[in-house]
Amino acid sequence: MGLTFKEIVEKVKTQFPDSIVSTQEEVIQPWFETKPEILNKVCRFLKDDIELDFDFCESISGVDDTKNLWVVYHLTSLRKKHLIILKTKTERENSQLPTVMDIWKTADWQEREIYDLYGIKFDGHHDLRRILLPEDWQGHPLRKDYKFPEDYDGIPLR
Amino acid sequence: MSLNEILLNIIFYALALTGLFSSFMVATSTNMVRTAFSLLGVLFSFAGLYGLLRADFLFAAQILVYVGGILVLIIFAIMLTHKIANVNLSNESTSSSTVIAVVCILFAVLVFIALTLPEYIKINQRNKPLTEMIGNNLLSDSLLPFEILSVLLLACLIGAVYLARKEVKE
Amino acid sequence: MKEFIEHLYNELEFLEGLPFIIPFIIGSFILAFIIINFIAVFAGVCTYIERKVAARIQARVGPYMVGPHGILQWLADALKLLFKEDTVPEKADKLLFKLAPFIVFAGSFACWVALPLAPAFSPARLNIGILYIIAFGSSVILGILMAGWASSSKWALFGAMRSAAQIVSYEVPTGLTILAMLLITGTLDMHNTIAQINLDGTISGGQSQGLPFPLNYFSTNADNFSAGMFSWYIFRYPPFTFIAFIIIYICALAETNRVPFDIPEAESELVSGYHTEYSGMRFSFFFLSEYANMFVFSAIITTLFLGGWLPPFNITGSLLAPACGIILYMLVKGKTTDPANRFIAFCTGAGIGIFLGVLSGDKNYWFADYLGIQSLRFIEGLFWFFTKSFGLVILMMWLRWTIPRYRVDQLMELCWKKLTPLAFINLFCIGILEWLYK
Amino acid sequence: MPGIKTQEILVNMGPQHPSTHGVLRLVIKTDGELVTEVTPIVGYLHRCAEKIGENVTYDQWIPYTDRMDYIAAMGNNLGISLAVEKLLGMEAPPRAQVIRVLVCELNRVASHLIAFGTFGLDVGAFTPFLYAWREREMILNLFEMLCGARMTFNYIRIGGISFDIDQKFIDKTKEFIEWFEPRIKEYNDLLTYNRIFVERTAKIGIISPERAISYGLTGPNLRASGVNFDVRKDFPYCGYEKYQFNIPLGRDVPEIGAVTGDCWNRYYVRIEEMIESIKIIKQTLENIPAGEYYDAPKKIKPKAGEVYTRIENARGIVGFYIISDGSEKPVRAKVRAPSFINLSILPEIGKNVLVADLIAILGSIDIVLGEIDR
Repeated sequence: MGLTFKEIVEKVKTQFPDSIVSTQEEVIQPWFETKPEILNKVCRFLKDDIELDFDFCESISGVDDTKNLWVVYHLTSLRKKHLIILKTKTERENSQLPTVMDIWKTADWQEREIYDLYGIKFDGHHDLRRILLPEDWQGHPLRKDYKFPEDYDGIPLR
Repeated sequence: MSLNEILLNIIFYALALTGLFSSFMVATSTNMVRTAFSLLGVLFSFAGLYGLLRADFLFAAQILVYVGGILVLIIFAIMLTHKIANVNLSNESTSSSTVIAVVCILFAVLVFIALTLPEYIKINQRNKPLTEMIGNNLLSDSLLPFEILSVLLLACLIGAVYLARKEVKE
Repeated sequence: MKEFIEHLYNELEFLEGLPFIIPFIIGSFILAFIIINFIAVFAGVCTYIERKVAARIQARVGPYMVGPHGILQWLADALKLLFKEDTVPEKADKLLFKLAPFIVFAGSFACWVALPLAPAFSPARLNIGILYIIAFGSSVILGILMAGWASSSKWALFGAMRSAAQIVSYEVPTGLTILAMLLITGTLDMHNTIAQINLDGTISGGQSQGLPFPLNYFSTNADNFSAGMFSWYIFRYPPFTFIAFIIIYICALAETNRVPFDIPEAESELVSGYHTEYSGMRFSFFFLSEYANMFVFSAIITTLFLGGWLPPFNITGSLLAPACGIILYMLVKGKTTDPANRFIAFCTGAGIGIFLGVLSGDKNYWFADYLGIQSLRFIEGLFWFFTKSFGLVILMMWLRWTIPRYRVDQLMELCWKKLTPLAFINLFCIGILEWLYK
Repeated sequence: MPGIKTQEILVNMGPQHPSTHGVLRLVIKTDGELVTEVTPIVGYLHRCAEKIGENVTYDQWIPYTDRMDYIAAMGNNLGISLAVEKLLGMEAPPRAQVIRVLVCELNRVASHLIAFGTFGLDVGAFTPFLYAWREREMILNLFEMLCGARMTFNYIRIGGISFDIDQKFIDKTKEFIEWFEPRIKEYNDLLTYNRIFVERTAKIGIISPERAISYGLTGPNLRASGVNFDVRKDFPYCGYEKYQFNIPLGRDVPEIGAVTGDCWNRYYVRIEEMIESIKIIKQTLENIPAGEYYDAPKKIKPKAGEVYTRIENARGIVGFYIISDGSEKPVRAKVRAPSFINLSILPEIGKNVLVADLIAILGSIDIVLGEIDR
């Protein structure tokens, strides 16, 4: 029915030869990593290609592995019933990634959430504000080096 | 003067004073909405005066038409066309000399009428309702002015609908 | 009312020498006091009944703690409201904010004065009765607008605007329907509307003669008081009078802001509409006036359509109705456990009883005259008037807990595109019929 | 008309408002009754569930997942359990699998009852809410019998379930089903085909299938737009492939004027899903295999790796993305919260509707704020 991981990666490779940084197949759920510069193009291809047809962006997650910040895209095709995990990474300082909002509208809030909790700025996002935390909150709590603040607006938190 | 008459006089002056005071408020209040609500007092006290004259139909019609209809429309218009979210809605144009002049002239006319009228029109102590008389009059002697007024009102209505439609199209 | 005081004035010796005006004023004040308190108690009881009705419909128990079966709950509520802090929003227009509840209440209170509660008794018998009630009923809008604007809260303002637009709109079909009924009754005097119904179903004051066949067959009793159900105005020109009844009932729902037309206080949209910012006693005035208004409208409908204080059927019918009902209930009781079915059985039985009673052509008077006590008529009239009006109020409650709410544009559409043309056609048809039967 | 200007008002609907289903704030710009723009502001209930997840062991995090979608908490328990089981490379015993399906479907019914009731409430019908509450109470009683808790169960654990079920529970569940099945017709009579209700909900807030997919809607909201996607069917877990059930989809109903993807369909899909859930519950009750109900290693310490699992909960796909570094605590515990993503469509479809419609749309999306804010 759907394509396997290998086939999907193969298709992406033929389209964008140097886009794939690495692939991981020997894990529970295989994934591949792509360069952030052409993330937008890869995603567009994943969505628009008739055989891939990843019309459904299920989840966008931020991850902090203490060295880099990652953004993980879990994509599903509702028609083809296959899925793919796409990762991309950025530096801890001045972390920036292109937005995929123009491809999947759902990225709007999910990217805002990642910006809120990880501080990754998404280029081209139309309304990048904090979403869960108060607008004047300091820091991005899900980063591993986050220090829990002593107080918020003069209210002691401990 | 019998006690009955004294009482009627008390009610008359009370109503008249309320009417005057409310009219004064209408003229001087800087708050538009308060002005409109002061108008309520004016209309009610006049309705009361009609009631005192035993013009019961006029009394009810005054409240029904002016209070229930026109005043509500006025307040609506004020609320819809101004910054309704802003409470401090005010009427900046205070009385100018022309206004005072016009008011003085109108008052003079009123005084003139009051003085030149031969005598007080006697209120006969009818028990018969006024409704029938008004109805007969409207459909016999005053039929032409009544109908002309109706046509005028209809024209107003159509005009209002036309104006409102135009906005929707845009 | 005036007659009553006159009567007392002539009877009581110690009043001699005093000019009539003094006892008249004192009497009026006493009456006003009684009515105000009556409205308060009435509205209180209404809230209790409303809660019980709601609870019954919603498979709950309802108030149960204060008094037996929670019957004093309304008193506790009133006390609570009395002792609540009377808050005034900081940015409100203080004067208008404080004034608004009283204007609303005064409007609905004034309406009560002209209601014909019993034979030869309405607090003030006005020959423009129904016009007066409509006029003062419409002045309630101003209080609502005042409340909404003075609260300086957007929700309250929304509610007030909606409410005013709604009431003004629905006054059109209401007025047209009342006009149609006035063609039949031929009088604005609410009291006379009922009093002029003759024993054989004709109307003495107005123009109508007798009932069209076959309704006249059932209504040939010997007295106004036992003229029977079919002398009521609702049975005058079926089906047009039925349609009129339905239109005016829908309008009554809309004018009292009841479900499905409760958009001014739609709690899921506007929190609580024009009285969002009110608390304590001021809030309860809005509450009182809502229930007072419900009753006023039901009373108008009762008077215009349901024969006011007249009993619905004669003595045979009124005895046969419960008897047949109980018989049928007993018959069904063994066969079904569903209380709804039992209730239906009882109602069917009662209906059969009424039908038999009407068919019997019984010339007997109803309860009061049957016992030979004329003055009981007053109480009997009160009983029937309140029973009918209250029935309509309870129907409003029933509707409230059954159906959802209209949207504001749908509500306007219903009014202007459906009810108003229908009311016009109805007015026309009733006019023609009245002209034919004249 | 050029002369007259009506002013747009900015209104704060919430955080305390009767129809926001929790502490949600909607900043709406209105032109008279028309909503020209709506901006949801969330986060008032933010409890750092994901941050907490990184600081507690896998087992300890399960109760926190209860508090996300507290209306349908069983699904959340199941999601995290399945994720960690996958990381551990194990599977729960068959008996536990069946009971998991049973409780999840019961919970789905309870959750849809709330959706049904509160939606009625939003369009002004108060009574259906209490009927829904009555039936939900029975389900909660069942759950109380099962694990002692009524809302936050902590029932499904890594490696199985925390308590076995007994014959009494099965009997009571059957009793409930017998009571519940005729009720659906009652709901339909009372609300679904009520003319006013239909007028309020049909053709309101239409979401086209493309838009629904693009916004990542899941669950009944997606299916009401006519997209046939249900994780239970398409990517079965817990043995859902063994059960016979249909996926109710939104459709055009010309008799009453409803079109695919409108509020009425979002509502009605839930009603139909309750029927389907009851079917599944009946099938699970028929054959509950004997044997172990809990079988987990003494110490839950998965190897380094990552896993993303999803389950179909009442409001849509609940995904758990867990990264382990081989210790007792996860490095990253991310939840894909369906309500959060479903709500993100509101600014799009809440434009140029009446205030009353906005409430109906919000009600039809059926959000749980505990899950949005986590």
